[in-house]
This record gives sequence, C-alpha cells and structure tokens, in this order.
Amino acid sequence: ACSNDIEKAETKASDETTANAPVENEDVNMTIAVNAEIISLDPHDISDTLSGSATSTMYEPLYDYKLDMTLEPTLATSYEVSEDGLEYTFYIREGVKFHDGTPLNAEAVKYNFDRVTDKEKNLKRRRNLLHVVSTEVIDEYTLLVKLDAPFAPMLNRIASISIISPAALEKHGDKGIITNPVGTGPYVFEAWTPGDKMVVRTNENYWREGPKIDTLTFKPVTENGARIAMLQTGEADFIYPMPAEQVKAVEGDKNIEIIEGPSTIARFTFLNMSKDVFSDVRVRQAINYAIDKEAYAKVVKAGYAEPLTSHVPSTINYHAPQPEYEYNLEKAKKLMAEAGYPDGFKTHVWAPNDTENMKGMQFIRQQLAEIGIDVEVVPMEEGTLSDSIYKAQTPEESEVNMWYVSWSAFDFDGATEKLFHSANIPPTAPNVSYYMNPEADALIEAGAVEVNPEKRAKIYADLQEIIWNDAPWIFMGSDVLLAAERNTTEGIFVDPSGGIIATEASTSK
Amino acid sequence: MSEKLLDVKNLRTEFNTDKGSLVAVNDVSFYVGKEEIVGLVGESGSGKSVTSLSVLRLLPEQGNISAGEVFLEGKDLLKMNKKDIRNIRGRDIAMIFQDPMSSLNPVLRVGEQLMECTKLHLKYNNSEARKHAINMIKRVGIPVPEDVMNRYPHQLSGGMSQRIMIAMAMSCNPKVLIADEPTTALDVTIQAQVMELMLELKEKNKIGVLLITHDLGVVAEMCDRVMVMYCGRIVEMADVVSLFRNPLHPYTKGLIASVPKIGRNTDTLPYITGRVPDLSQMPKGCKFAPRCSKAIEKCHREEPNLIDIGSNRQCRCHLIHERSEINE
Amino acid sequence: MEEVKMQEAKHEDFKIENPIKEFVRKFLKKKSAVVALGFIFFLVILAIFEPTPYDIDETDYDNILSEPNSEHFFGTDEYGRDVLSRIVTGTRLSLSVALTAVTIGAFVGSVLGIIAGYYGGLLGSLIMRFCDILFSFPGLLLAIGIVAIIGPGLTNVVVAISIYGIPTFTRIIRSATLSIKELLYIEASRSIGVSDTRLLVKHVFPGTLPSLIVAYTMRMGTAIISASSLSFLGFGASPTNPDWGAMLSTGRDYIGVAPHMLLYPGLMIFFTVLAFNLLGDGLRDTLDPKLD
Amino acid sequence: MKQYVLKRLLNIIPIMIVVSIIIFMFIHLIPGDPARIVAGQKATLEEIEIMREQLGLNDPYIVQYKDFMLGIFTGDWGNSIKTGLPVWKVIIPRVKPTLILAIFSIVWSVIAGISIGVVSAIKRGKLLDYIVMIGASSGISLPLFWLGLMLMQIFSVKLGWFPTTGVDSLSSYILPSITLGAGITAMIARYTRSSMIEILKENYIRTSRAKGLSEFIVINKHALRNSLVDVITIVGLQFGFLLAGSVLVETVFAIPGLGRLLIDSILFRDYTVVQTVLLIFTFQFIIINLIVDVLYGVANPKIRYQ
Amino acid sequence: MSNPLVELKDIYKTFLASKTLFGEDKYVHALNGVSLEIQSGETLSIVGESGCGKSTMGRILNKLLHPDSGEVWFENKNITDYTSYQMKSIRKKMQMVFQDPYGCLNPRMKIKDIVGEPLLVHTNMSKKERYKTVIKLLETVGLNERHAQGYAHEFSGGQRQRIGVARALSVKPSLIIADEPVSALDVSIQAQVINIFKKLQKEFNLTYLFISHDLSVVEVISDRIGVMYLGYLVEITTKEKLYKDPMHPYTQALLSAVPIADPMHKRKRIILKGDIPSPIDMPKGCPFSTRCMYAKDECFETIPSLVEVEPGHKVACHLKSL
Ligand SMILES: Nc1ncnc2c1ncn2[C@@H]1O[C@H](COP(=O)(O)OP(=O)(O)OP(=O)(O)O)[C@@H](O)[C@H]1O
Ligand SMILES: Nc1ncnc2c1ncn2[C@@H]1O[C@H](COP(=O)(O)OP(=O)(O)OP(=O)(O)O)[C@@H](O)[C@H]1O
Ligand SMILES: [Mg+2]
Ligand SMILES: [Mg+2]
Repeated sequence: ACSNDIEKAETKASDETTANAPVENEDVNMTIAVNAEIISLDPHDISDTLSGSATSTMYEPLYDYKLDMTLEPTLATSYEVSEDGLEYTFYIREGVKFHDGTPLNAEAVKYNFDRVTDKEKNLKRRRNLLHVVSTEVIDEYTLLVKLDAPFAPMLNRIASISIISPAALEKHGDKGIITNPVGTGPYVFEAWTPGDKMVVRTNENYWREGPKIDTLTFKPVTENGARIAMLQTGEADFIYPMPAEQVKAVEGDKNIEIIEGPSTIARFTFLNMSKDVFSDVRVRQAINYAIDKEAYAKVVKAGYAEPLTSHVPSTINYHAPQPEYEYNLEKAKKLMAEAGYPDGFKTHVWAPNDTENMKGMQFIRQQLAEIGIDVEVVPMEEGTLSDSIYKAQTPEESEVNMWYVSWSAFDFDGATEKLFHSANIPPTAPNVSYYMNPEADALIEAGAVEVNPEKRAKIYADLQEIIWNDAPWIFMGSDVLLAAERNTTEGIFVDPSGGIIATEASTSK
Repeated sequence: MSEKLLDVKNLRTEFNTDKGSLVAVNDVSFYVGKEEIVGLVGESGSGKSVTSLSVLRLLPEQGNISAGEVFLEGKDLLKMNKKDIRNIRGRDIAMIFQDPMSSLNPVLRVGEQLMECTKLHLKYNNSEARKHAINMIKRVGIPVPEDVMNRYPHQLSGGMSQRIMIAMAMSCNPKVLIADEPTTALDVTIQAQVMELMLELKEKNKIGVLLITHDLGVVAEMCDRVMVMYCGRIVEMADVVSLFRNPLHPYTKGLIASVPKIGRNTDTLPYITGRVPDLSQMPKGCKFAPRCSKAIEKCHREEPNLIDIGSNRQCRCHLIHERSEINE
Repeated sequence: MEEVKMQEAKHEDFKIENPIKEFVRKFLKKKSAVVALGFIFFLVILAIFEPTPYDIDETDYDNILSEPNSEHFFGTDEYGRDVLSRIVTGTRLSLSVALTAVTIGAFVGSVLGIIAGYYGGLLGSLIMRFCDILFSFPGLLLAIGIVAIIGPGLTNVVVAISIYGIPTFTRIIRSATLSIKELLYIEASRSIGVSDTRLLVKHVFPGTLPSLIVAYTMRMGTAIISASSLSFLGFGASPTNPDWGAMLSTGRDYIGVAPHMLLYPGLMIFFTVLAFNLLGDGLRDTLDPKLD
Repeated sequence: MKQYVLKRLLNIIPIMIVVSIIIFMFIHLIPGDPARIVAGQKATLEEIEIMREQLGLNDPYIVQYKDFMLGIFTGDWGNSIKTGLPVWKVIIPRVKPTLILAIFSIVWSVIAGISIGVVSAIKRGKLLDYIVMIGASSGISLPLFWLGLMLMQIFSVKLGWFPTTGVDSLSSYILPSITLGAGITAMIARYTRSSMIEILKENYIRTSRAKGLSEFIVINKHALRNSLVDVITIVGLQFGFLLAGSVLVETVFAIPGLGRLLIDSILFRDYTVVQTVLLIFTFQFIIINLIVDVLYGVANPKIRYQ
Repeated sequence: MSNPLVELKDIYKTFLASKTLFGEDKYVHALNGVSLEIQSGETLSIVGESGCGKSTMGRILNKLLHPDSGEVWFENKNITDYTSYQMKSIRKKMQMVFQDPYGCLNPRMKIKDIVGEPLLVHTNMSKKERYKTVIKLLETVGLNERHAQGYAHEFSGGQRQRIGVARALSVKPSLIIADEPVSALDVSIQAQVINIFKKLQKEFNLTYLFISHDLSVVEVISDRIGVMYLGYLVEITTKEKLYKDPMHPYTQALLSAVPIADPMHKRKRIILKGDIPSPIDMPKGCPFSTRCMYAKDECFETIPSLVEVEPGHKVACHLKSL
C-alpha cells in the first residue's frame, strides 16, 4: 500500500504540473546512489551525514558551509557577536518563502531554535545548541540568541540547524514532519519510501539560482558493486561514496568521472592509555613509527588517503601541521626496548565488522607484527562494539586496547573535545584513549571560549603539539573523499565532511 | 480348446542389472485358448510376473525381451510399434495385478479410473463412459455403484478394490485377461468371492484367462490347464486333473506333496530342500538339479528340453523317459 | 508317491556379498559421487598438509591485487598475499568449521530426534515444537542473531551453524526412528526383553544411520555456504583467517579490479559444496534412506 | 478438514506467544544500547539517558514485554527507534518488494523445478538426466550472494539487459528472483525427480500403462499428480530458505525489502522494528506451512477424507 | 482341566483410529472380550481373516501391548500390570516368532548376534559360551556354524524363519507365540518350517500359540483351534471337531472357502456376501450378522457370548447356543 506513495506522489505532481508545465515523463531526473539509508528527514533529529545531505536539498540553515569549509550567509545575511561573546544577533534574509508559501522571518527561526533546544523533545541537534539559553525576536528579521558562556564555534553550530516551516511543524507535528519536510531549500519534497529512494523536485521559487533539473533521487545501494554497476549502466548519475578499490575498474570508462577531494575524516586508532602497555608514551610513539602511513594509504585506502599531520585533518580550521612520525622500524624497536618491551606484547584491536574496517585492522596487525606486537583482530558488530566500549564505568573496567575508528567534525572543537578531554572518557564520550592530560584539558577549554581567531589559533597550535607528542592515537590518515559521476553530470559536489551538495545540479543527458 | 487366442513362443526376457544381464524368463512357450483358464504356478521369483508383463511389453525399463513371439490372433505383439501395442493393452488384453490396493491411483476417484479405459479405446464420451462404468461395477457385484464411483481407492476394502480392478479390466470387453495373483492379497472368504466372479465372467464373456498364482488350491479349483514354472522356465504343462493326479516333473511332485491338505493328518510334511537359485547364480544344467533328489550326473551338466509327451503334456526332465524311475 | 522326501541339497548356500562390499560396488557405479569423493579426499589432503607456495600472512605491498600469473597462480589480494595459498589454508578452516558445526548439530539433533521419535509423548511433542519454532526462523537469520548475541568469530559461527542445523537433524532422525520403530525387528527385540537403552543403541540408532550419513553429508555443504554467507555479511571469521567466505566478502570490493579475488574463493566454495551434495546424492542412492 | 484447519489456527496462538517471548529475549540478549546507537557517537550522556527513558528501555523487561504484546494486539506497534516513524509505516512499504520477489522466485522455481525433475526422472540414467541433475546440484551449491553479483556483472553491466538494482520495474526483479530461485529450483527438481522415480515404480502406473494410456497421460496425469502431493511439502519448506535468502539477495540488489530491513534494524538495534518483523516472519512461515499442509490434504485424498 | 500355562481373561483392546478436535475420537476395536487358556504342552491355533485381532492377541499375551481391560495370567500369576522389569523374567519363558521373516531380523546384525541376543539379555554367559550355545541352536533348526557369521539378507525366507525360531528357543522358553510364521513363505518352504515347529515341540516340550489365517496349515500343527472374527473369538474346539463339525456359520464358510489342491474334489462352496465390517464401526449385534445367511432378528440385536455347547467346544452364536 504505502510503497505506492511514490507513484501517487508522482501522479499528484503531474496533475499539478499539467496546468502550466510540460508532461511528467519529460522530467529530467538525476539519481544519486548512496551507500546507506536515509534515516529521517527531520533535519533537527538526525546525526548521520547522509540524512543531512538529503535534508539539505530541502532545508537551509542561517549560515552554511561552502566547499572549502568556510561559512557563508544563507538564510541570514549577517550576524554580530557581543563583546563578551554571549549574545549573537542574526539578520534574517528577507523575501525568502518556505515551500508551503509561508514567509521566513525571525519568528520562524526562533520557533526552530526553540524546538531544537527543547530538552523534552531531546532532538539530536540539541547537543549543538547546548550553550543557547534563549532566543528573542528583535524585529521581523532580527533575532537575538543568548548563550550561557562564550563559545567560539557557535557559528559552526548554528550552521547545523536547518530552518523548518513552523506552519508545517504545527500541521504535521514532530513525527509527521519526518515524512513531510517543508523548508526553504532548492528542492521541494516529493516522495520518500523509508529504506528506499527519496525524490525531490526543483523548487521553482527558490530565492537564488537553483538546480537545472526537474527531480533528484537519492537511492540507497549498500552493495558497492551494485552502486558502481548503476553508474556504469547510467541508472545513477552520481554515486557517493565511490569505493576506492574499484576506481581502477571504471577508470577506462569514458562516461564516468571520478571526483576526489579532501575530507574532514580522520582515521586513527585509539590506544587505551589506562592499559599498562599503552601508558608509556614510548610505546605509543613506537607504534606510530612502526606504521607505514604510505602503505596504509595504498593498501587499505587504495591510494586515496593522506597522512594525518595533526590529530585533525588539514581541512579543519586551525589545523597546525606537526613533524611526521616517519616509518622507522629501527626507531620503533628502540623505543619499545627502552619502554621495556623489546619482544613486544600481545594486544587486540577492535573495529566494526565491515570489510573496510577489517582491512584497516589487518593492516595494523601486519605492521605491528614487525616490532613484535601481536595484535588480535576483533571485528565486532557495531552495536556490540559500542556496548563493549561504553559499558566500562571506570578506566579500570575498560576492556578495549585499541580501537580503529574514524571521526569527522566541522570545527576544531568538534574534532577535539569529545576525543581528548578527560571529562569525556567512556561512558560519557569516546575519549577511548583515556587521555587525561590537565594541560590539554585547559587548552581545550580555553580554545572553546576564545572568540579571537588569532589567540585561538595559538591555543590550538599548542594543543595539537601536545597531543601529537603524547600520541594517544595511531595517526593513520585522513580520507580522500571519492565520488563518481556520469560525464553528463554537473553541479553535484561532496563537501569535506562527506555531505552531498546538489544545489546546482544539472545534466546534459 | 481349439482356438489359440494368445500364443507365446520361445519368450526370453532379460534384465540389465548391475550384476550383468539376468535371464528371468527363458524359452517360454504357451497358449491361451478361448473360454479357457490357464494357470501359471511357481514359487516366488520363478518368473511368473515377468512372463505376464512381457506379453504386453510392460516390463520395467531394465527389462527387455530378447527373443520370442507373442501372437494375438495372428499378430505379433512384440513387433508392433508403440502405438499399436497401446491399442491392444486394455482393449484386447487386459490385466489385473496382485495387490489391488496399490494398483489403483490413490489420488484419482475410482470412477475416473474406470472411465479412462472406455473413453480411450471405445471413444465413449463422458456420460456413456459413466454409464458403462456403473454397469461394470454392478456386474462385479458391488451394490450402490454410484457411490463407489466417487470414492477414492483408500476408501475401498481389498475385496472391493480387486473387484474394481476386474471391472476395469473387463470394461472394454477384452479377449484375453491376464490375472497376476488376483487373490493372493485377499482373505479366503473374499478370495472365494473373487474366484467365483472370475469363473462367471469367463463363461459369460468367453474370454481366455491366464491365471498366475502360487496357490495350488486356487489352480485346482479354477484352471483348465496348468503350467509349472521354475527359474524362468516352464518345467511341466498338463491339464489340471492329470497334473495333480500324475505330476511328472520332480519339482511339480514336490510342490504338490508339500501342500498341507485338510484331513490328511500327517505328522511331517514332505518338502523341497534349498531354495530357488538367485538369477545371477544359476546352476549350469537343469535348474532344479541342486534341489532334486533324483538328479543324475547328466542333470548337473546339461539342461533338459521341454519334451512333448503326448496328450497335451510337456515336461522338462532328463528322466522323463525312464518312466520307471519317475513313476515308482 | 506322497513321500517325496528330498535330501538336504548341496547348493544350499550361495555366495552373497557382505553388505559393505555391496555398498562399495553400488557406490562405485555412481560416477559423480565417486568424483566428488575424490575431490573431498583431495581437500582433506590439502587441509592436512597445507601445501602452500607462500606464507599466507606474507604481505607484499608492492605487488597488491596482481592478476593470476606464473608466480601467483590465483593472483594476490589487497595486501599482496598469495590468494592460492590462502585458499589452500582456508580449506582446513572451512572444512573444520563445517565439520564441527555439523557434528555438533547432528549429535544434538540425533539425540533429540531419537528421543522424540522413540518415546514420543509430551517430551516428544515439546522437542518437535521447539524444532518448529527454530525452523520458523529463517536459518541464516537465526545464525545472524546468534552471532550477534555471542559475537562474531569462528567458534561462534560454529555454534550458530550447529544450532540452526539441529532441527533438521532432529526431524530427519525422528522420522527415521518412527519408521524403524514400526519395523518388526524392533518389536521382536522388545519381545525378547531387550532393554530400552540397548534397543535404542543397538537397533534403532544403527537403523537411522543411512539417513544420518546422507543428511550429514548434505549439511556439510549447507554449513559451508552458511559460514560463507555469515562472513559475507560480516558476521563470520576474523578477517585475518583465510576463510573462504571472508575472502569472498573482501573480494567483492574488488569485483571490477581484481575479479580473481572473488572468482577463486567462490569457485572453491562452489566445488566443495557441490562435491558434498553429489556425494550425498550418491550415498542416498546407495543407502536408500527415505528422507523427508 | 475444516476442524483440522481450525485446530491448527488455534495452535498458532501458543506458538506465537512462545515465539514472541523467544524473540523478545533474543533481542534483549543482543548487546548494544539502541539509544546510544541512535544518538550517535557525538551524543551526550544526558541525551542518551533521556532517550532511554523515552523509549522505555529503562523499564523492567516484564513491562517492556507486556507493552510489546499489548501493542501487538491493540495494533499499536510503536515507533521505530531508528527513524521515529510508526513501525507499520516502516514495514508496510517493505512488504511489497519482498512479496514480489518471493512470488516471482517461487513461481518460476516451482515450474522449472518440477519440469526439470520430471524430465530427468523420465530420462533417468541418460546423459540428459546426468547433466540436469549436476546442474541442479550446482544450483544448491552456489553461494547466493556470489551468484547474484556474477549475474549482475554479466547481465546488467556487460549486457545491459536488466536494471542492476532497485524495484522500479518488474524487470528489476528478474535477476534477483533468478538468484533467489536457483537453489529452490534445484531442491524442487531433485525432490520431484526422486519422487517421480519412486512413483513410476508404483503398481498403479503399471496399471495405467496396462490400460493402454499413452506415456504422456501416464506421466502427466497419473504420476505427476501423485508426485505433486509430495512436492507440495518440499515447496513449503523452501519458504524458510526463501526468507533467509531474501536477506542476501536484497542486499546485493539493493531491494528495499523486509529481509534487508530486518538486518539493518538488527544492526541498528531498532528493537521495535526487529520484533515486529520477526513476528511477521514467523507468523508468515507458520501460515504458509499451514497452507501447505492444507494443500497437501487437498491434494492427497487419503488425508482429505479422514 | 489342569491349570493352564497361559490364560487370557476377557481382554478388550482398542486403538485410537483418528483424533478429532470436536466430537468423538474413533477407535478400532481390535479385541472384544476374548478369553482363552492354553494348557502346557499343547498347540492352540488362532485363525481368522486379516485384521480380526490375532496379532493383537499375541502381543497382549507377550505384554508388548497393554489391554484396555481384562487380565493376562501366566503360570498362575497375573502379569497384566507387570512392569517391564518384572516382565523380563517372564519374557524369558515366553518367546515370539513373527510373520515376516524378512522384517523380524535386524539387517545390521550378524546371525550369531541375533540368535544370541536373548542370551545376552537374560543370562550372564560369557561370549564364548554364548557362541557355543548359538551354534547348537542353529544346528537344532537345521543350520550350521557357517551361517552364524552371515547377515539376514543372505538367507532364504525359510532359513530366516528358522533363525527366528532358534532365537526364540535360545532361552528355553515354555511358550512360543508364533504369529503367522509360515504365511510369507512359499509352499515348499512352508513345509520345512512347520516340520521344524513340530519337531521342536516334541524335543523341548513347548507350548505353542500358533497364529495363522490358513486353515490347512493349522490342521497340521494344532491340538485345538480358535476362530476369530472382528475381534471376537467365535468358536474354539479341538482340531478334529472343528474340521468335522464346525458349528459357527463363519467357521463353516471359512472352511468351505479354503481352496483344495485337488481338482477332483468338487464341493459346494459357501460364498459369503459382502466384506468384513470395519472394526471402527462395529455391527450392533453379532459381529457376523452382516454376512451370515442364517442371521435372525436377535442376531442383529445382541452379541452372543461364547458358550460351551459340548465338552471342549465353545461357540459364540445365538443359533447354536439355543
Ligand atoms: N526390475 C527387475 N530387475 C532385475 N530383476 C528383476 C526385475 N524384476 C524382476 N526381476 C527378477 O526376475 C525374476 C522373476 O521375477 P517375477 O516377478 O516374475 O517372479 P514371480 O514369479 O512373479 O514371483 P512372485 O510370486 O514373488 O510374484 C526374479 O528373480 C526377480 O528377481
Ligand atoms: N498400533 C495400532 N494402531 C491402530 N490400530 C491398530 C494397531 N494395531 C492393530 N490395529 C488394528 O487392530 C485391528 C486388529 O489388528 P491385528 O494386527 O491384531 O489383526 P490380525 O488379525 O493380526 O491381522 P493380519 O492377518 O492382517 O495380521 C486391525 O483393524 C488393525 O488395523
Ligand atoms: Mg509376481
Ligand atoms: Mg497379524
């Protein structure tokens, strides 16, 4: 019954369009095949990148990221911060209308901010506005946001809050909005079958220049081979991610273009410092010396990875490059010997049980074997893995030794605080290195409230050096994002966080 | 018994098995005349069923008829093409089998199975076939035929099933009926009913019947002429009275002697030692020689032929001419 | 004339094959089964001696994903490891996973099946309901669920596969037991006064053996497929093990680049399972148990 | 017969209750906190705690089970933990693809399986039989996912005959149903063959031949009908295989069906969806078995008239 | 008479034929109030058509089945409710021989193990002793040491039946229950087995309950004969009386239906009408009333009981007992 939704929606749409527009089957459609399912279309209650990409076709925030990870005014035209960093004033863009025809104004934005900060609703994006105590409408297009403490990455967090039509929210309710999105974005919602494809149609009344196609489809295709096959047959115009291993297979295909770009994704391995062996910085450094990052990029990432030169990828603002842990077995062995482990030791590495992660773990095992460390590879199903990690209430209870994982964030604080602050050891947050360095804690805290960019840069540079030298991780690399498209495809991009931007999509097919 | 309806000559049937080719029926010749019941007796495995199946070429696929002729009114059934032989089956020669319960298709109604035959051979339409079938059921002595028509085989008793089989066999008015142990699976009181029915049908329809059985009692009560089979060969043939009164072949003698007879009151029964040899391990000479107390050296060496000894009797024994020895 | 007393004949006894010889002779007639047995034998040899040209963990990052060539007959994988060597070594793993899983399943299943078939009653119905319920979960899902609960890894794969093999064996053995129970020789033994235990062990159980052997062989194939499916979905053996299913699972990521990584483990699974199935067919034809 | 069906239907209730308990235990035995998974790595502890409270995960198991069972009977199956949508909204769109896939697969496998089985039974021991049966054995020896990937490479990518993935047209179902049906066809073919071989030895087949019926009628009317009685049961058993296989096939061909939903939901610890889907699966399996048993009874007069 | 070796007292036995959810379950009435006794050393034969309850009677006697009601006495002990442990000692004295010589021997055991099994269960002979005994037993039934190593399928029906007899004899029982021991055999072989039965009876002073459906076989071996019909014992008397002067109409019909292997012996057969009624829906009155040519009103109404019409001759018929 419900799977007919798409067809129904399509016929409905054509009914509407026959009055003034060409017939339905002349619609230009583009299909983006992705590797996971869209979980929800409520932009306030999602935490995965893909749902973010999907909602961003229909919704926009006040400020939005450009491809280079800088922020540009979107539904706001500008903003001001008070001296103490506690009050943000946003000037809302005039003349923008939601898809349902209602106008965008400060009231509407306040409605959204209030929704997100409502503790009762417990929406996932609330964590981004934790510092917001209140929002006030100053006038029709001016909004005041008050914080309880200065918070440097505030604007980045504001960028994560898309604005939903309050009228639609009133009409559909908190659950109903999931399947009836109404925003201001370049596309209007058309149909979505949970678990299957989502279709959006170009917004004719978009406030700036929009896409040059009629409909855009997001289609989840988890099997890598199938996704590529779709691109090869032209069933998909754009696929993301493009599995790095298979780039060679499509390289010869004239119809297909590979798109690569830097990412905000860091790949690393937590070394649980509460465990004896890893409590010694020499061991941690030795391990970092023992891993051949180039080989890692080549073997595990099929050549599509860059070495990490800090704990944050170079795409993140305030990134300060550190001296490389070059591949040096001699040095590694020496450090191991100094630390009292000339013959190495036994340990294990955990990661989810998908092929990608298993490959990474195997690589670590192979490399560390060279310095005598015998690493048992333990793939775990994700739910089990997170249970195993977070069930430890104290460092002593923790069972994990190494955790091969990736992290992606938009801003420096997001890429640091949860992973290194001593308050964030499990079960609170994933500081699985159990990294507890008061110096680092202080810098993390200082950086978060420092609004002055220069001072902040200094703080973060210091912090990066400390963390780098302490080596609570194995710094494996930073992903190179890979997408692939038909050569007829234009205007679809992947931002460094892995979000798909299709605002300007067009095709010549 | 002048007219030979069915005339079998030098029939030889072999089976391809994983032990090689086995001759199950060898040099069998006999005939069935009009209005005559010819009995074929022998122990289990002696080749009775194979003989009957060979006549209609219904052998399982491993079996093949390697020699011989089977004439039905002058036409050789073994030389016919498949279509022609199918026209003979069920119409000119009908068969009934030992186990009536398993000889009816369990998933088809009795009526359907009965009508099939007349629809095929006599080109009856549905209602004609139905009427005919009901008639046939009545004739074999089953009350309420309409009801029986709608039943499934498992809803019939053994006696009823066998009567249905007979009705089915008789429904196209065949010239010859081959009955392979039609009463063996039945109780004596039911057997008596079926035997009575067959005798009656034979008389009324003037058919020739080849009656296969291992029960000498049934032979004595039903048959006009008897053939005794051993190891795929006919060892003796005679009319029923002569056979029982004066069996010539040692095997026949042994067989008849070992039947317990009511009122004879003996302490020990005579019997034949040993058993029917396995087809793959046939003795060289006379097949019965290993079990025969009279066997002479020649018997082990050379197989005797079926010798015609006049007055419509045949016997397959080297010692047949040394009458003194046999007849003592 | 009445007294046709005959002497005890000399040819009373025929040379009759003993059952094993007869079985062998019949079995040898089934050519595909013989070939299959040969192949399995070959696998066992591989599993025991592991004649690998290379060390299976020997990586060569300069020589990854190379196509089959004269040095690496089946090519190399993403770490530059020799695929042939890994397949050969994987034989022991795959066979022993299947063997252990099926053995456990067969053992538990047979015990339950014999009890349910022989004693019937409440216990029997309970056992059968239990099996119905196990059966009503799609087998692979059951295995996935079990692995999800107890975690991935070879041992747990074995446990999962054996658990979901139990109802199959229970049913087969139960129906075999039921039909054997009806056989006259069981009643004959009971009438003698043979105890239940002896009856089960000496008479009933051997009677179920043909069914058991055939089911066992067939299940070997199923178990290998299931193990590889689990690996395919990421629930299987640790990737460091050269498990065929795990190799397939990795291989599919290279489907367009290094098809040999998908092809050879796939063929290996296919031929192995085929061999077990053909052997099972052959055994069934020879042993002739009625399987449901 | 009616009584029998009624009795079996009544029997479903206790079975389903036991099954629901097992499912419930099963789900809660699996480690992994749905709240944590849904909230994601970056969630705060407070957020997770509120979510646990809202999802009722802090209630005692008994209460959770009671809610689950009450929900089943009152039609309130709860909301999906993962998407927040009502469970029925998540499940219903998934039914159609799986159903089409299952029907396609079972239909072609039954037809092909029986035909192959009959032909090779008739040609028993001939070369054709040999080839067909080795083919059939191959059918059950192929890992499904492998076959699917290979078929996709050949027929979609290389030849471009069928869509690679999806459910947009019926032609999208062709490769998946071939993949899924291959094993079932093989099973049915093997079973039909051995059943036919047995039946062709039966006395009533000899009887029908003795009547003069042509071989065609003997096989198709007398023998096949009897063997169908046996084959029905094996077809019923295949449904279990079908469900499990659909998980793999739906993964390979990106079909948004129930099997895939189940796996995803297990991975996501979307309990509400998992338990409902599992209940649907079991229920469906039980009903199919009931139907098969009834069909068996209908096809087999011996049972029908008892 | 002296005290009998075995006694059945008013045995009833039904089997569940089909179970229905609503309405009544259907039962097969296999035995309906059968009483009889067997004297030590005699041979009592039971004849009757298929399904009349002969085997059931044998199995109840051996306690392979438990009667619904009634008592089984053996050597003046009521063994009806004996446990299987108590039965062990009784079974030693009471052995069975079965109809199907092909089915009653375990195809997976060597003959020496089959024949030796009762010894293993009931005695604590050593393996060697057991083997010796087995060989002796085989010789008693006309087989020899060579046969001991074989498997059942290597033997002909007659030989197998002799093996079955040897097994029954191994623990020196006083009673042998033989359930159609010869009906699956060819005539020539039938005779061998019957002879062995007779020979052994003399040698070991055995008592036989000999079940058969063949009146001509029974005549050779019996002292007394009981005729069963539809779960009832309808007539029981000495062999001579039964053949000379059968009283029950069914016995008469049965005797006349037996084909006689003598073409000159012509007689008038009594052809009964219809079939044996189903033991599930039993006739209301006399079980034979539906087929009996003499049936009177009373016969359709009440069930006649087995009465002694003359010494040693009991009949259950309204007409005879009047
Ligand atoms: N399909 C077959 N393959 C091999 N041998 C066969 C086959 N059918 C019959 N035979 C052999 O042919 C011989 C004769 O069998 P047949 O069935 O004619 O015996 P019969 O006299 O009818 O015995 P019965 O009284 O048991 O019916 C037997 O030795 C049997 O083993
Ligand atoms: N275990 C059982 N379950 C149900 N019915 C049974 C069972 N055993 C016997 N019967 C039925 O009881 C009746 C008597 O059976 P029994 O075996 O005693 O007959 P019988 O006289 O030995 O027949 P036969 O000559 O065929 O051996 C038959 O109708 C039979 O179907
Ligand atoms: Mg025969
Ligand atoms: Mg009996």
